[in-house]
Amino acid sequence: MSERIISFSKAINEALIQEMTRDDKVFIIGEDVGKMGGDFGVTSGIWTKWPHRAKDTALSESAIIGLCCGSAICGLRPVAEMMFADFIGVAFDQVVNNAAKLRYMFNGEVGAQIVIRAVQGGGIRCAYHHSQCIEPWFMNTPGLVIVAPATPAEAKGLLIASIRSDNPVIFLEHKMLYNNKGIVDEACEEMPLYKAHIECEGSDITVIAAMTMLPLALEASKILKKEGISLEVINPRTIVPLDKATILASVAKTGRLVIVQEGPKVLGYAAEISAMLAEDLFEYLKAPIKRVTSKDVPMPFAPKMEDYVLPKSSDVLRACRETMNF
Amino acid sequence: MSERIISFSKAINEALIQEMTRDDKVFIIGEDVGKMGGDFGVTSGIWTKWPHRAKDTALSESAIIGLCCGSAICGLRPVAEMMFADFIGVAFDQVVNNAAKLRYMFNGEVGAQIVIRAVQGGGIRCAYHHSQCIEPWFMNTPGLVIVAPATPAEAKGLLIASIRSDNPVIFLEHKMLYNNKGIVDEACEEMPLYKAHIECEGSDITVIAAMTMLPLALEASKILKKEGISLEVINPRTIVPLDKATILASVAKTGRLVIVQEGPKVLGYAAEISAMLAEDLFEYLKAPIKRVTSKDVPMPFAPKMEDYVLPKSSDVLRACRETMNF
Amino acid sequence: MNKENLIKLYRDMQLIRRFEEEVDKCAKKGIIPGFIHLSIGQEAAQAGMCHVLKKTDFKYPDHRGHGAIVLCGTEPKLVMAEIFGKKTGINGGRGGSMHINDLKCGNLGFNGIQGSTQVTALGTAFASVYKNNDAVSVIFMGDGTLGEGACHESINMAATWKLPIIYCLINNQYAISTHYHEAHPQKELKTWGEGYEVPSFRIDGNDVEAVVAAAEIAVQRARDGMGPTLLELMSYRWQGHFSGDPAAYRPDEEVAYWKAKDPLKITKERLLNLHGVSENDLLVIEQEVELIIKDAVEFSISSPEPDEQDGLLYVYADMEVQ
Amino acid sequence: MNKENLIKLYRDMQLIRRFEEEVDKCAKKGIIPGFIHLSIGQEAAQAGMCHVLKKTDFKYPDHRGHGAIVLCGTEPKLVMAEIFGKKTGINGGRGGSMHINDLKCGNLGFNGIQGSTQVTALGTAFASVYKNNDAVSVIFMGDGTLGEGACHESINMAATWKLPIIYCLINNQYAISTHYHEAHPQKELKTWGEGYEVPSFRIDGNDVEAVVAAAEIAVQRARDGMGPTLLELMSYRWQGHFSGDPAAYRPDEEVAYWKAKDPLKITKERLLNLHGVSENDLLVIEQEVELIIKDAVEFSISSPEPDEQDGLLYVYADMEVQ
Ligand SMILES: Cc1ncc(C[n+]2csc(CCOP(=O)(O)OP(=O)(O)O)c2C)c(N)n1
Ligand SMILES: Cc1ncc(C[n+]2csc(CCOP(=O)(O)OP(=O)(O)O)c2C)c(N)n1
Ligand SMILES: [Mg+2]
Ligand SMILES: [Mg+2]
Repeated sequence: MSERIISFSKAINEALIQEMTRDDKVFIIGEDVGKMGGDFGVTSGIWTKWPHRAKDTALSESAIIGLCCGSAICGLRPVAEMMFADFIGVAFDQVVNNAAKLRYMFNGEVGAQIVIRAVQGGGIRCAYHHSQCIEPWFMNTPGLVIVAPATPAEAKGLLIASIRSDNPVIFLEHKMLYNNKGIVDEACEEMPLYKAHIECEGSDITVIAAMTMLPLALEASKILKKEGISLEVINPRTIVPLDKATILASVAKTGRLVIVQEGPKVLGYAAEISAMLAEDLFEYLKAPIKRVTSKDVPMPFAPKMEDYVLPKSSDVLRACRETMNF
Repeated sequence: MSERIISFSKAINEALIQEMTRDDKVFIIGEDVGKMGGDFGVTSGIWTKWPHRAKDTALSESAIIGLCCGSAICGLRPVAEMMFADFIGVAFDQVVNNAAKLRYMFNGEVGAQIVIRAVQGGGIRCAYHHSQCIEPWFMNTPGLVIVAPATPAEAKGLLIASIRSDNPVIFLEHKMLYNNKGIVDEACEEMPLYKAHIECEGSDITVIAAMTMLPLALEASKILKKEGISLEVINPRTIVPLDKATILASVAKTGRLVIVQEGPKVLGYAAEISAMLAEDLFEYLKAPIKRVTSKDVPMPFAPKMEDYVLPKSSDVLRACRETMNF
Repeated sequence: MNKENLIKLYRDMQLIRRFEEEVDKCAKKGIIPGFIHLSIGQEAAQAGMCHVLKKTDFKYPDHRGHGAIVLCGTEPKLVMAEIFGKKTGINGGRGGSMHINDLKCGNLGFNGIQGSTQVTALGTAFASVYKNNDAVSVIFMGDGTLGEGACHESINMAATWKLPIIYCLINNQYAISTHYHEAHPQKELKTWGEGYEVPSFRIDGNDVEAVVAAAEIAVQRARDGMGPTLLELMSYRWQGHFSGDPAAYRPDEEVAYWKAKDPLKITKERLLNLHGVSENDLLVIEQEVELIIKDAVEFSISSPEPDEQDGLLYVYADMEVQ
Repeated sequence: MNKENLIKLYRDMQLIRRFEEEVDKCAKKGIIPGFIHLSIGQEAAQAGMCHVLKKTDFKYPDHRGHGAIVLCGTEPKLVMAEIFGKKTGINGGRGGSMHINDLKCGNLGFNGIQGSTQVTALGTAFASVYKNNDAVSVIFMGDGTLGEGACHESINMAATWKLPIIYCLINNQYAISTHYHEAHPQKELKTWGEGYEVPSFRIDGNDVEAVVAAAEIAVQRARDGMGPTLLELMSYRWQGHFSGDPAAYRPDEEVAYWKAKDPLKITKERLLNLHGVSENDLLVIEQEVELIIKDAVEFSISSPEPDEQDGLLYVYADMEVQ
């Protein structure tokens, strides 16, 4: 394994180029993804290589997703970019009523093997229309897969797997991760979907944390170790469907669960994990299941307010300590 | 109190007329809500009375909700109809990024005092684009209120309250309830939002069930009484925000909870209730929290398949018995 | 148009008419679940458009699309059985009247959300360009559906990229109860297409020969890489919005006027008067159609209901739903 | 146009120019959070449109709308402080550059989702009709935003109902990196409006007098109940999409061409050459503007940050968020 260190956004770029090289049915589409290489530079270099497979569009998100669905019917494998995940709101119908249901509507004959790369999350001071976490909008819709990488290696491996998947995948790219660096194998192939990853083993509390929340959990695990509290940190990697087996096994062992989630609390994805546990593993639980989340407000602009709304390290520590002392 | 018996749809019609009579800032808008009186006949008679306050529109759901938001800024109180709740998908952005955030965006100066009547749910054999339950699409968005009447009296009282509310309200009308009859006071005024209703008191299991699920729960309560199991059935009436106090008090008493919900299980609203309880009332719980839901599939057309997908009475009974025998 | 083609089109229209009449009857008897949108009166628009298309073309019939669907190539009885929600239906009863697909013959009549196929068609059309083949994508739509924002995103992109799409807008003048002049500002809806510099034509949609002529031009332009065309086919639905809708919102004279403009009658008269076809020749055709319809209804009625668990199939490519 | 008005417009444009230049500087210094879209080069379009509007009219500036916003009536320092995310900002720092509202003067510049104000404006315009008052609603939008389906739903309804709306489309020729001819089929975007039978004009958006003349016609039509008008104001943003964007996608000559067409320079020359205004008269104005800008920046820098809990306010009308 090579020790090559690249950024999260570079990892995505590599995955795209790798898959487009391998399979000429793959193309990218979105606003400014071609000539300019994407608003965040993630698709740079692709248009130069394959001008006809890197389509710059008008500001027409419904058309983008609709086009993806139609081309998938013809066997293509589109990768669309939502420059900011929030904009998927104007294409919501296309995701929920077209992409998600396409296989069902077509009797299994074809499906929407599309990837929607959605740049989401808070932290860059761009307020309520450019900071949302969109997974709760889609989780109740059968047919969709939602993937949430936390590291460059995951970004590359999971994106490759998502492109190869025959299901429609919403691929969440947290914008605060783009510049994060990590070891990524150049020859890296797919990393399995639907599999959570145990980031560190522990015996007292299971902590589930995805994307930018993972570092908070890992930090807490270091700090709490000194207090004699041992965290098992799980990175779900895929949010729908959840890797129930891994999560259940962990909580069966620890008996305690804290879920750290960006985004408002009410019906965020932490609710599903919590409900799943309260249903299936009740007898193993030693303490209430805690959800550490953003505050239930639109994301405000000013840095101080935004920081206050987002989950913090101290929130994770407090939740874990309370859980332990229950 | 009069013993007048009217249908659920008539109750809504009365509420609209009553509020439009009282307050000339109220108007209705939607596809075919005027001249024809609505696809389900719910707005009949309004256009004749107030042709300028009953606006038939083009098939433009985004424009409908956008117009509602703009007119709310000017102090009006629009009531929009989504002929089928599923169509709100094409107006999702307007609901989530405009209506829900309007008060926040305007510093509290104005807000979106609009009601979106959304005709939802399965049972009439019209397949996956005309049968969905939409509350999970919106629950993670702060700023919205979601109301879910189960009876004609609730339909009338809660709609009046929703129209008078200064928040944007998604008012769920389950189409299988339209012909249900019940006692409704002609002079009926508002029924408070954010308040759950205890439909029958009991001591063993709390069962939460809204809209068409309520009869299933009540039926189960009768059947199980004979087996010596006493259900406390709670009708939430408002789904966001949930009446936490009533629910917690009940489960604190019974120690057991079954939630009956139409719609796919993954991140349906039952997940939020379950997570809330697992967090706040853990020490009182005597058994796993059960969710009885639809199956996790798009709604199929054929009656046999649709019936199979929807939650059934026997599912509720089984869940309650398992809970009791845990 | 030569006699053979016109006879074939008469047969196609007769097939639609009789198919829809039987659907209507069965719906009213209560043996078809759900609700049904009938295309009686609009046969010429559907038949004329389908006439010029190949199996490899992508057809997007809408909610009022049974007619186009039976002409796409799927056996009528499999369509009928789908409308009945039977296991033998082309989609196993999962879809019903509003969702009838058959990819083998390019029938993509799957969507119940108005405006959705408009943007889906961008994808099948884009794929034709991407793969460099000559398939065109035809969107059947109504006047009311033009209200959806997706129509704009669709034609804007199609026109910019010169995608092989035909907007086959059957203007039957109403969207449920709303007349198109109440919902749209244009005197003629084709004006809308001109706003995108897309060649746009208003055609008598009850004159099947006029429809074929226009459709041929539109399809040729698409196959030649010249981009989309908008055809506004003027027509009328004889019935209400759905089977059972009394349609009190329409003046009686208007209905009478359009019933007099019956596309089948017009074609029949031309065949009899201009092409020397005999009443008997047509009777033979009508009887042939009758057999197909009778067979379709019997097949549908006698077919088994789907297994309840069939509703759980085909959600994910690689996972089963429990 | 008379001298006084043209001088006033020169002052308005100078205010925008200098406001934006300072925002740019502060953004590059890192004392403004988030990202910023500057309207330098588009002053005439904004100033000309605002010139003909009343306080009671509804103005919908877009993401590139600081210019229109400071002309709507809100004190520039309150706008600047909002861009800085300070407690003293007009929206308490909750909104920032893309979300600056001030209902008192009809400034509804609140939306960061392109296409959204297009349909919101239907509501303020509808309210004018409902309440029978003369307020018009003006949507500022870019060429790229025209891609959104909401634009279609908006103009379709506005034209059908003859709502008092002005589509003030500032065609600066790019949506981020995408030229309007790459995203739209029309040679001139005004053609789009004609598809709805909406009077549509392409105007030199850098000629403030031409903008005012067209805006007056559009506003008068709206106030007279004649429905919407589309104005396509040709202009150019001197900078990239956001402050800091190198905008490598644009040819240097194009940028040079448009910088030569500087709306301030054009107006200044007219004032000097045609209206007998002296350089010194203009210097006085520029200095007056300078004071406002200086004050705005100082005020913003010295203002306190909001309390962190301010972000929890105003979510519901009747409930507090914890
Ligand atoms: C997004 C959406 N909005 C509304 C509807 C409900 N609806 C179905 S058909 C229809 C009228 C369509 O009118 P038109 O396009 O003229 O077709 P026609 O029924 O006349 O054939 C309406 C309002 C829908 N299915 N989808
Ligand atoms: C629905 C939506 N899609 C995309 C964006 C991202 N975005 C913001 S401005 C912009 C370009 C807009 O171009 P134009 O309308 O020409 O305005 P300009 O920036 O040139 O002033 C884009 C793509 C957005 N904010 N909302
Ligand atoms: Mg119609
Ligand atoms: Mg532009």
